Amino acid sequence: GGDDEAPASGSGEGGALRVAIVAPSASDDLAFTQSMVDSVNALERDVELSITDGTFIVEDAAAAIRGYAEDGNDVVIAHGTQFGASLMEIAPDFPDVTFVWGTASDTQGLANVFAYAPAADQGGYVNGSIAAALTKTGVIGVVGPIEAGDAVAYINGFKAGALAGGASEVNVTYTGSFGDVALAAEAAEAHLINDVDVLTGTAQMVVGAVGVAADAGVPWFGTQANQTSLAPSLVVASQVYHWEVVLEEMLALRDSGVLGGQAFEVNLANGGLVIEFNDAFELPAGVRDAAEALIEGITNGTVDTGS
Amino acid sequence: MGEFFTLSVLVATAASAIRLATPYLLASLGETVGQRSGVLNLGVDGVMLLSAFFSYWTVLETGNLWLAVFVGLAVGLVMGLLYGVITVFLKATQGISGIGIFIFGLGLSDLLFRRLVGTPKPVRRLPNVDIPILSDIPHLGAALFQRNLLTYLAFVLVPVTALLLTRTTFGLNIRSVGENPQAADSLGVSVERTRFVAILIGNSMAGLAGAALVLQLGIFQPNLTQGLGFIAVALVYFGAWRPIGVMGGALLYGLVNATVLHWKALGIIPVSDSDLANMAPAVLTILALIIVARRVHAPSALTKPFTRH
Amino acid sequence: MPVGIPQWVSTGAGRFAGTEPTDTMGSDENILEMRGITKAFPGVVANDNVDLDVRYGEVHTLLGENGAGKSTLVKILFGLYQPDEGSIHLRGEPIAIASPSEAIASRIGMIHQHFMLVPTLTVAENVALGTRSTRRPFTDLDVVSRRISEISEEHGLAVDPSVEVRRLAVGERQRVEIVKALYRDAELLILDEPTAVLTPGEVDDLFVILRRMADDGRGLIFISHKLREVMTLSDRITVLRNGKVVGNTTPAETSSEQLAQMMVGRTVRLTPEKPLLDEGHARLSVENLTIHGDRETVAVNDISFEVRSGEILGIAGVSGNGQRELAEAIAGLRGVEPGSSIRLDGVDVTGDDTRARRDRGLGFIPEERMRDGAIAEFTVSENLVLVDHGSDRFTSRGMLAFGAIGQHSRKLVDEFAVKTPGIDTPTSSLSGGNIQKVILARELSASPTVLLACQPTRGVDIGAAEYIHTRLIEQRSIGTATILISEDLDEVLGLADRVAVMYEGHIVAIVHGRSASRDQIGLLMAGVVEQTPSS
Amino acid sequence: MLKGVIGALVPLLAAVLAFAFGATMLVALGASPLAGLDAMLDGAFGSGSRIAATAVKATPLILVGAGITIAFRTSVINIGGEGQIIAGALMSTVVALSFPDLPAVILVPLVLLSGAVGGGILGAIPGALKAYASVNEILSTIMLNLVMVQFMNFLLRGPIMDPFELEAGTRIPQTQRLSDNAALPTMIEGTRLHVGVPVAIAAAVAAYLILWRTPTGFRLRAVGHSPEAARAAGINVKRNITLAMTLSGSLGGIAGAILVFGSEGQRMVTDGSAAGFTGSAGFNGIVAALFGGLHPLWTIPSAMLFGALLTGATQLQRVLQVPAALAVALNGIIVIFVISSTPVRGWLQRSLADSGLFNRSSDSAGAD
Ligand SMILES: Nc1ncnc2c1ncn2[C@@H]1O[C@H](COP(=O)(O)OP(=O)(O)OP(=O)(O)O)[C@@H](O)[C@H]1O
Ligand SMILES: Nc1ncnc2c1ncn2[C@@H]1O[C@H](COP(=O)(O)OP(=O)(O)OP(=O)(O)O)[C@@H](O)[C@H]1O
Ligand SMILES: [Mg+2]
Ligand SMILES: [Mg+2]
Repeated sequence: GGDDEAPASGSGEGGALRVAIVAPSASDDLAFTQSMVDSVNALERDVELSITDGTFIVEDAAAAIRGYAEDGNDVVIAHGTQFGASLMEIAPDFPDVTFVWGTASDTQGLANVFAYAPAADQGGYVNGSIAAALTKTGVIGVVGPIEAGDAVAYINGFKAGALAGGASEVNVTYTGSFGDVALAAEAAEAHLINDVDVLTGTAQMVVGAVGVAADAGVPWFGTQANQTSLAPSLVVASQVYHWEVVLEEMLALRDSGVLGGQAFEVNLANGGLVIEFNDAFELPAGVRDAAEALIEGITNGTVDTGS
Repeated sequence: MGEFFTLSVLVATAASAIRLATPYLLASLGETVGQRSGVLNLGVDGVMLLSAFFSYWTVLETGNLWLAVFVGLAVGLVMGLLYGVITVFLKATQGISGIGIFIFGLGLSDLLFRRLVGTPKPVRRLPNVDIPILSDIPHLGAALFQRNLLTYLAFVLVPVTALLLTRTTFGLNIRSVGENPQAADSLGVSVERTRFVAILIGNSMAGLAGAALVLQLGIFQPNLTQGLGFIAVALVYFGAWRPIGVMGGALLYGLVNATVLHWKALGIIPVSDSDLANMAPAVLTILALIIVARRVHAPSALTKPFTRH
Repeated sequence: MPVGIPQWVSTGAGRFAGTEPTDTMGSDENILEMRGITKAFPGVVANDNVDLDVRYGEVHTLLGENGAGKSTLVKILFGLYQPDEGSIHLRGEPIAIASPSEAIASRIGMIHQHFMLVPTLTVAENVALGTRSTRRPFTDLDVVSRRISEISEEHGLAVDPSVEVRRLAVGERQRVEIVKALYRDAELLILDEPTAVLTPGEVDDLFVILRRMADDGRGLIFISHKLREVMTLSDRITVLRNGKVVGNTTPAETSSEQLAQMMVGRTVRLTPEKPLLDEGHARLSVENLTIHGDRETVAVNDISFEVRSGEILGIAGVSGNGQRELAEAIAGLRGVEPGSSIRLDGVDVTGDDTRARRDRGLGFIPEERMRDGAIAEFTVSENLVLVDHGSDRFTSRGMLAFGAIGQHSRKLVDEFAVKTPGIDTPTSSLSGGNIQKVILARELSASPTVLLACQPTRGVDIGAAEYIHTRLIEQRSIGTATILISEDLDEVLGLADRVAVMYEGHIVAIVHGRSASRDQIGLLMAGVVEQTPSS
Repeated sequence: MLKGVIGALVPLLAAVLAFAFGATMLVALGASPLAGLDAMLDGAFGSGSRIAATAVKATPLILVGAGITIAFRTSVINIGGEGQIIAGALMSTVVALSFPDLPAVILVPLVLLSGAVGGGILGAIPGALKAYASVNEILSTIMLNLVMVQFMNFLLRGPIMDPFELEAGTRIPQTQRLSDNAALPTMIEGTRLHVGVPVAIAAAVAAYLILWRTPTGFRLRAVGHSPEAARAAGINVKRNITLAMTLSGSLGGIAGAILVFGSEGQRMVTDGSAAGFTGSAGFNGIVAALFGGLHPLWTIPSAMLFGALLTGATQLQRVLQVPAALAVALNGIIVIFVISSTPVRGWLQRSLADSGLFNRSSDSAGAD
């Protein structure tokens, strides 16, 4: 192990840091994977980035992770909870490489692995409370994929926020698929017929639901990435993951010779979670202020998101 | 539970079912024509993906929905030419060629999307068109007669396909080459030409199905169909190679899916049982076949390439 | 001579271009002249320099052993195969027939050895197929149906245009085939073994129709293995052997025996010799057997009989009177109604499956050779052990013992004189008669105590038929009880010790083979004579 | 002689054409085709560990392919590979969860066996439905694939979900890390080559032996060619149809167990879709089987070829940064080209023979 010796700042051309991402869905999915790609691109230092995306299969991802390590990348980001077991095998073989793994809340005891996770419930709570302020019927709809991952955290937070904000009902439909756009669209239709007048949803298949919301003129809340482009006049706000906040911390540690062994969380407080409002959507007076206050409250711990 | 039986929910469920059924119906009808001529096409899903992508891209670039429908049809036709040459003239094994087409369509549509579009961008969706008078029928009108033109087309194509198969000389040729190509050949019916045209029809309809899917949603993403084309093939077996039966299958499949979604929205199905409920369409389809227990008779020459010697 | 260059195109055209027809070419008596036709398939020359003339108004018979090249010759005429060499003149003009549609356009019609019908279509649809509709793009089935009715009346061919072909009996299907040809106004009609699947009555009806068509001035090419039919119907006869023409004759100039000799190249005993035997104990007993047919009708109605060791019981009857169902029930392929009983050597096997019955000594030669009797894609050897592959003889430690199987197969191929390149040849490439020998070899080599033989010589040439008959008689002499179901009355009368006649699911009579006459049985089969069954 | 050359050349030419197509696409994507080919070869065969990875990738394809061969040879179209893999994986997972402390010598065979049982059950259902209720197997296997996906999600997020996922509330559909005693031993240290690979090869050999060397296989093939003749010979057609699907499914089930305990991370995990767990091996296995001419032994190299394509594609994407979809499209093109070339080959050979270029007696044992 070369832990006690600080590695060179970067092995790429002109000393650029060589970073690789291995991720389960498309790098421009307007959701989970894109959030990481955008974040790495937002890093302040010079980065030479390689991406292997659309690799849900653990076996293929493992091959890619190992390949990137072999190729001499400085940092390999394994952007998927399911890749953890592979890291257990691979990371010890490459003690000079920093592996970044998420979403995960511990490093499995590996010295050259950093872990990260989002407090997705926080943004969900904020989105939910704004939604409660917008609904006239009091009924809010959620279109989820399968009940798993940060989708659950977001949806639970959203539900808590909406109910705390005065909504009478939050109906959640899990379609059973991350990919079935048609089912997501019909799930949104089903909500609309049941008095829902505000919608949110998560994962890449929600593009179908956003279309339905847009046609019906119903406000939409996004998560994971900024979804304003899907319905420019109806997306109220998106919870956006800014992983760069924790990535910077990890890289600083690496510069100081610590290659891993710590877990990070992105949240509203550290700026890793940001509620990005769509200025084209005119919020009623006071709602935005209330939301800002809520963010403030969550940040300083005076508001409990209930999870 | 009672909430489900309010008229508005029932109407919405029916509308959902019809929307969901439309791509299945178009693709299955086309596959019916092909199978009746003796050609199995397992590539429907791939054709749908390609046509869906090109339709989507056309709207994205031109904003013209009807051009997009036409493009979807044309892509289906081109894929039909390819599949026809492979299976009818080169006499390649149908099962594997179809899977080849599927894999090709899956990959190419994904690749093109990533290159030409990238991040999903919403496009205009097919507008609903009210049919005069009929759409004013209380409740029923809203469910059935305020749909988009491709949906109407799909249902109009049911009797049209039935007529084609049973009342036209070309349909007679299709049925004969699917049952006993040797006999048809001995009477001067060109087995190859008949099958080729049937494949073109079938793939064009798969192309329309892809267009219908994407234009109803107004968005594309890789593997948009999620295996829809394979279910469409299965529905041909369910419908016993009859357009009306295929329509029944597509509607049943759409209705069960729609009902499950609406029950979830209403909380009738709790989130914890969501996965089990999602099995319903497939399980019911199998059960329906067991119960009906028809001794359905597939076209005898299905999947068999024809050679005179 | 180099192969592959279609000589007949150039020579034919050349001769026709000349103004003077030779005395054999272009004679206006002949509707068809085929000259020097040669056609080779990998490994065989199916037609070797064959000549054939057919006159207007005649029935011209092609006769020959299985594999002699009869079907190949007529398929060339119908555009299904292209000849390697040779020329064809039709109505005096040279013609190249590239496809069946060209043949049809030239008013050639063909009734194939295997029916060319689409079973799921109606009669009218089958007839209309490939013709021009008056209401294109729609079909004009009403017009077609009317025309079919006219043809039916004109030629005495009763068919219902609206019924689906799969619902028709074999004889009716044949009539549809003929209507198809007449509808297309065929002037030269080819009939490849049209009688192989017909009952005696149906054959008589068919011959009336064919004769009338010839009298109308059409030319008919007729192929059959049944010498009695050939002698009855033909005007002239051409005999083929190994792809070559070995003789031309007329019924007046020849006899069945001579024809047989010409075909096979040696003397053939047309009526088998059968020694008298003492009757043994009952090996198969059938009591109160009632069977439902496919259409929920009663196909076999409460029949009882026994077959004894060393006895051949013939079952005669017009097809469709329950023989098929009876055979399937005895074989264990079809369920029977409560109260029925089938015993093999005294043991009740009514509830047993085919496997169990075979284990009790039942041998079974199915009626439909290529569907039920053998697996075309399997090798000769595999078909020879199709029944017994799992027995201790042919397995060792759970695996197939190929040594033993090969040895057994070679022995059977020799013993039964199966004409095949080897035991590993796919069965599909054997001629019909040889496939039948494979089945026979398989069933007889298991030393059955009860043998159920259904139509054992259908479509088989007389040489092979003679051989099969000899083996059946041999089996009888070693004590096998045989049930022979056949529509060939000559066969039944020649072989059976007793003949049971079936009519509408009943056994209307059981008569002794020696005392029975053709006419008497013919009448019984038609249900004319009422007679109480005797044992 | 010339015919032999044609026989070899035509499929090769088809493969070359397919790669030419791939090269064109690479150029269109702004990448060098040579570099692409190099990356693919390097990814698939570049080192011992990569060859091992290719073999590991081919393993489920070999198993599913061998199973498909058994079914197709019995004339049963098994499109249910995906569901059968999942069933086998679930069954073996449950067993490993129930008996985590059994010694490896018992537990490893036990999980493989339970995989076979799970897959076998899922094959037996459509088999029996076809045999005894005339339900078309194409329909039922496609539908059962859909059912199994949801059943998998149900189990992985319910009864057998990783307790940690429940606790953390993330609810990823996955099990906990399963007993190490069930892990398929690695065969060559430093590579991913595990015991599943020889197990798959042995299964393919067994499938071959069953089909062509045993009475059971004889009966299956007899039923496949002619159910009527088989029945008249005393073979129980319905039982054999069910048996064929059961065997076919059980091989897919073993593939499922091998994915969990060998190829993937010692736990069952999905993204909620079938492919998320199987990597579409249930479909690719059909392709491998058909590509191998429905012969279990030829399925092995055929599956290796597709395994190499898949691992090579990962490298292609990694090195040249082209979308993985390119490899998928290429995969499809190869299937299409090569499958179309087979009849062309026969046709060319025949027409050359007809034109007299060949001495006819040379291929007909001198019978002329
Ligand atoms: N398509 C073919 N390919 C290869 N060989 C063939 C083909 N058709 C016929 N043969 C062979 O040509 C020879 C003549 O066959 P043909 O069918 O003409 O005989 P046939 O006289 O009609 O016999 P049968 O009385 O059994 O009908 C046989 O050896 C047969 O095996
Ligand atoms: N066709 C056969 N010929 C000889 N023995 C057979 C045959 N079929 C089955 N057997 C024997 O009967 C016993 C039971 O067969 P087994 O259960 O292995 O096969 P199976 O799958 O039931 O086949 P089948 O469909 O023929 O009944 C075995 O000892 C087998 O060798
Ligand atoms: Mg013949
Ligand atoms: Mg048995």
